[in-house]
Amino acid sequence: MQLGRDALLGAYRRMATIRQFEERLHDEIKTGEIAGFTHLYCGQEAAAVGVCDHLSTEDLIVSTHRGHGHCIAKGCDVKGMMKEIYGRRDGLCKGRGGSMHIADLSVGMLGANGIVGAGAPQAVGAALATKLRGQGHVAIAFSGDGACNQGTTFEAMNLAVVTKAPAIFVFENNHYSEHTGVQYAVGTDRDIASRAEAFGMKAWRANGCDYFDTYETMRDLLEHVRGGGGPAAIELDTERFYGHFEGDPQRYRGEGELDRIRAERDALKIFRARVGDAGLLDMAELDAIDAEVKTLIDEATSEARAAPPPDPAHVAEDVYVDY
Amino acid sequence: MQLGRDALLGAYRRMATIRQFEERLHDEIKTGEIAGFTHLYCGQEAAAVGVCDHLSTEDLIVSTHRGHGHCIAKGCDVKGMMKEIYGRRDGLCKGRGGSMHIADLSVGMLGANGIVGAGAPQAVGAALATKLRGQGHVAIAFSGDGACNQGTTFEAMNLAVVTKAPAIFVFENNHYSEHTGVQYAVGTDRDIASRAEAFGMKAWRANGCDYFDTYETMRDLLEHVRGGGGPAAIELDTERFYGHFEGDPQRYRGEGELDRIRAERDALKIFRARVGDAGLLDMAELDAIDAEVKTLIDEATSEARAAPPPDPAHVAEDVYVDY
Amino acid sequence: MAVMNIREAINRTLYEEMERDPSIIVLGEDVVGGAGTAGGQEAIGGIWGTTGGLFAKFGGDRVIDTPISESAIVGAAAGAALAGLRPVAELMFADFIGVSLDQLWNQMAKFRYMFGGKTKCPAVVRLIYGAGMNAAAQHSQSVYALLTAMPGLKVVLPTTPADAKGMLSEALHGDDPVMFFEHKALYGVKGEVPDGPFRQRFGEARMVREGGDVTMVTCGRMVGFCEKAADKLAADGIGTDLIDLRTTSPLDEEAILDSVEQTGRIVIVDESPPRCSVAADIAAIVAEKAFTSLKAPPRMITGQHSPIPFARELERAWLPSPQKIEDAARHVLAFR
Amino acid sequence: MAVMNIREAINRTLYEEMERDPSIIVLGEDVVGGAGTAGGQEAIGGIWGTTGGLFAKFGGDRVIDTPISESAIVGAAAGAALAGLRPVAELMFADFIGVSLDQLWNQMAKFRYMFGGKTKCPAVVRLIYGAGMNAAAQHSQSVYALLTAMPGLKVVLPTTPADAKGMLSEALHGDDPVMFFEHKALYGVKGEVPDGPFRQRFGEARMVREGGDVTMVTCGRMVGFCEKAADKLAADGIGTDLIDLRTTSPLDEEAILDSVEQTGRIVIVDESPPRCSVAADIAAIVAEKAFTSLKAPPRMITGQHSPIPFARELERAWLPSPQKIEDAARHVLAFR
Ligand SMILES: Cc1ncc(C[n+]2csc(CCOP(=O)(O)OP(=O)(O)O)c2C)c(N)n1
Ligand SMILES: Cc1ncc(C[n+]2csc(CCOP(=O)(O)OP(=O)(O)O)c2C)c(N)n1
Ligand SMILES: [Mg+2]
Ligand SMILES: [Mg+2]
Repeated sequence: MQLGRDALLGAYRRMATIRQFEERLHDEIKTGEIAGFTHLYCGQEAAAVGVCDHLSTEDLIVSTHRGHGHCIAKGCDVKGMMKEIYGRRDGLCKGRGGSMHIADLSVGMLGANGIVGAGAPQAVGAALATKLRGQGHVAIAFSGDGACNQGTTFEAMNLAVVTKAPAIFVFENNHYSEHTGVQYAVGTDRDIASRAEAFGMKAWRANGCDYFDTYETMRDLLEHVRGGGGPAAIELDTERFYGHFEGDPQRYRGEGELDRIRAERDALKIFRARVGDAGLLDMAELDAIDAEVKTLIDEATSEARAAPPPDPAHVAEDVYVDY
Repeated sequence: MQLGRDALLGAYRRMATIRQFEERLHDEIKTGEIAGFTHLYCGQEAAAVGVCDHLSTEDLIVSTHRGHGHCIAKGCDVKGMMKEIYGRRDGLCKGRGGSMHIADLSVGMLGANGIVGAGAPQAVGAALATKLRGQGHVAIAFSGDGACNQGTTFEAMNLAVVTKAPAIFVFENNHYSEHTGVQYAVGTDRDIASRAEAFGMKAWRANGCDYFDTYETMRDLLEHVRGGGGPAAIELDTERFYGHFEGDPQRYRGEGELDRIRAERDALKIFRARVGDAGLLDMAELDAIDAEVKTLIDEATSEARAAPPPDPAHVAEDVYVDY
Repeated sequence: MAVMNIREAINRTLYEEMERDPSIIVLGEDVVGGAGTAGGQEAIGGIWGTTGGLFAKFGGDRVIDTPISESAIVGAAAGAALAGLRPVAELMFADFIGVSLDQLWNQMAKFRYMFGGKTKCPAVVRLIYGAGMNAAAQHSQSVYALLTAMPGLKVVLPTTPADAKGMLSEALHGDDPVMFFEHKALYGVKGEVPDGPFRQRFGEARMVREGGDVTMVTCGRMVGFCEKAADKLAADGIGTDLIDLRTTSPLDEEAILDSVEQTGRIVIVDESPPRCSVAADIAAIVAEKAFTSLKAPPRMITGQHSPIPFARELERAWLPSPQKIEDAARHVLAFR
Repeated sequence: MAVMNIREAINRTLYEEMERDPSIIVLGEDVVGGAGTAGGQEAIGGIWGTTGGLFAKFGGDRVIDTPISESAIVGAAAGAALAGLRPVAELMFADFIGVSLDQLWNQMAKFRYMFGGKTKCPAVVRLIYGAGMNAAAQHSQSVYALLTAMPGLKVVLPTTPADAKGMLSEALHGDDPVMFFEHKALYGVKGEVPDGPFRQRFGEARMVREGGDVTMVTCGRMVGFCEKAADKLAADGIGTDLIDLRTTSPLDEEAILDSVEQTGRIVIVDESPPRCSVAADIAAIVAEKAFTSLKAPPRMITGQHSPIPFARELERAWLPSPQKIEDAARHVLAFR
């Protein structure tokens, strides 16, 4: 672990922010005030943060339907996100996008995406852009274990290899695509990373519930990609704590599964244990961060609730720059 | 070699028919009488025939834009095909389809296809049909080395593995997709068969210019698939003797390449050498077949030239069974 | 006659038809649910609940969960149909034609024609479509216009449980590829459904009400919106001919033209964006074929020329509304 | 002004714009040609010959051969555009939107709106389209109606070398995704092209000729067919307002409505199948907005409601013809 105190505190803060943001949404959705489909990222915090902690604003990411964690990890404004999810005028996307379509190009977040697998080719294109600029920046496509069966993802991997684009495919394997298990949907009995290898790129594997494992594995990977070694992939073994979307009865789970993963695979607990055991941080410091994050999320929520809705008169604006 | 005389003569006849059919087309196209895009199969005869010689009418195949060879190997009527390519009323598809869209379901030929990669998922569906009927029949998708980069092909391979469909992916690697080399377009430095393996299926490799190698390798493959072993793939290393389509100047070829493949990789010459060396057939018998085939192709061509065109009044018929 | 909602009508019809015809198979993402999980299959039976119970009855060779790969799903349906089955493929959201269009448009729609009329492709594709649930730009679209434009496909949009049964059954008896649209906001709509075998022919519009003063032509969820507008008009003594198209391909031109001949005034309501829409299609047909009957310009009430927004207020503003429809009717009635 | 054909105009404009703006890249199948072969790159420069010479000048980082994977090509263009480049992606045949529609329709068309107007996606997609070369059902289609229906896209169809240059240049200066349609049968059409920087605004139709008796509205290859019909009519003293739309999205409604106001009679010609077509779209707009000017029903001459057939005789019968257009004009003129 070569991470300094500030880096460690920052990483924890970002993970805690994702966690609390999502837990709050889980509660708020029950009130009926939040419309549409919401896919919670809870459980995968170490993946988003462990990857994005290596990135600058010029490094680009493309996300999925389960994108809140990627947004927060990449630096999107949390209050703007909350307003967006509430469908408010001053949301990050003016209430037009909602949970599944949050983007903020000013921090290099090119967009969540409601179409499974759509982001992967876009990341290759973004990587071609960074390659042309020649400053060592990368573009990352987050994909799920389900998305890794979509033709677009395969095509993107091949195109990245062929064009030697500095594209990175992060496969967050949370073992489910909706209600289907990865054992079924990914036909090969090898892992997802092996599939990426078969397309001709180097692939890494890490524990996506462990910030340190993810972070350190990504360091190696990025050395390869930023050094001109071509595209790469990483498979992160992780967990989703809630249903596929809010309202999912999760009858596909094994008995005691949720309890087990909450107990053994909780990214925040694992982080606390690791920094505690190594004597790097004090638990009280982390508790203080939790409290600060709670304040932030409280504010974000109450501000979002109170925020004005979009003006229906503007419904058909922002379609074109100029038409 | 366990093939009897009749089987050998039949195999040669089918390959010679493809060869002469295509060579004749190559000449006829220059007269300007044949419309549209025509992709000649010449050079790949051993692939189509070596695969299809194992199949009954209940085994199904799905073909490509370069489909004449598959059609002939699967038993489509040669005269009907020629008329179709000439766009005649009594062509196999009434002149509606042309070279790229020949089909004859009565012999288990589900269609050539102008969309690269479109056939692969269809073969999986056809295989699910044969599986449901439970009589050990298979469905085969022919694909090129270029088609193997299309998302549909990847999706199809995964779906076949997941559903344990008796689907077979035959990759005819003729080293080019249009003007692009396979070394470039298939990003991995492993072969195409390895890619199929990464999707979780067993894969074989054979010399697609050698009837015997193709035929015997397919025998093993089919034992696996018909025996319920799930889908399989085979990569056939083969050659295309003409341009991508008629009119292609082929500037992408290496110096002397065409002469070399004509000399060393000619399926008919290789067949003759193999049966001659083994003393299985007399060259005179094969010469006689060549002559018979020539008569057939002469007739097919002159009949097609003289055949009536479609009646424009029927242009919008056959769209629906019932509308 | 049993009373049930559209969701149930679809589920029961699938069940009954699969019992009748062993060549019918169902495939799609989570149509069973739970494949490869500890919880086991049939955990949920499709996120829309329309395919529940089929796996338990008909087994995994006929009710097939697939990976996320819509091109392969639709393509497999196309191939299975060529090979003699009657596949029913599900696109969980109609918006996913974006990743599977080729197999619908260039493949199943064209086989019969390209192959000289010597084959058929009796595949049914179920597309869950429409706005009203704040599912935003990529999960709310009404893609039927795009598919109506494509020769070789039939396009079907039931708005009642009876039609859902009748038209799904018709699709499963017919020999052409059918795009069967299920509006996600209409699944709960209840109604009487005939018991036993029952088929509703395609190309026969449903006269929801006859009034003689103004013609309203629509389909899908907009039928209900038009009913509300027509009620308002009725309160002022204005009678509406309300036509639920039921199928946009084939189109019941006769029903439309007959009504316009009498009313001379038409409002066409369509939840799609305006350009090259079914609304425009019908306005064009009416203008060309009922020109001399028209007493006022045909009026189209459609969605906006923009993607569909997320926020409640915006989605509502994006869509046609009973109020806009009523206003349009009054407008064409006032035209002199 | 130099005289050149459309193929050359496109090639030169790409060259000049790439010289001007280093953020322009070109990608697609065989846009260079020869990658990974012994013959070497630039062997051919695109099967249509429109991208020849670009690789030699701008190199492999800006002129990129791709594997056969249209979703990845268009998706990469979408992502590159978000990331600040101006990609020009080629779909060798427009029919291949079947395998790449999502990236056009649900991605690049919707980014700006979904993301609250805070981004732009200046991607240009070149689609080679149209019938006339007996390329049959999957290589002859005029898919512009489908894309015109999609809010967020601009749809451009040059019919002269000057427009090809002016509109391609406009696309490469603008900030919205542009679907740039090139008719495969028009590549050889010659004409004068302004030297130096030259842009043609979108949404401005071209008045091919003014005659005042009947309005013809069309685009693409059908402009030439209409000219033939108009010549025949002119021989009988009938004057045609012939409008080449140039862009179907945005649409120059004003040009159409102005003409119809004067003539009262309109024929719309479109090489697509009839349903939900651009022809229907325009007929609907005219019926709604020029109702009182119309002296005859708008008449649409389109392709058939069938796939496009292969045989010469059939393809010809499938398409509009100068004769059918002339007949339609005489029909609307005779209407009383
Ligand atoms: C093209 C497409 N197909 C299907 C869906 C419906 N869908 C949304 S999320 C999802 C599962 C995705 O699984 P995975 O990639 O593992 O991501 P996770 O939900 O586990 O984060 C599905 C099937 C979709 N949105 N887009
Ligand atoms: C979806 C799609 N993309 C591109 C094309 C244009 N095209 C036709 S054949 C071909 C090359 C195919 O290469 P391969 O699969 O190796 O087959 P081969 O031509 O060598 O038989 C291409 C790019 C097409 N028809 N369909
Ligand atoms: Mg998952
Ligand atoms: Mg090839």
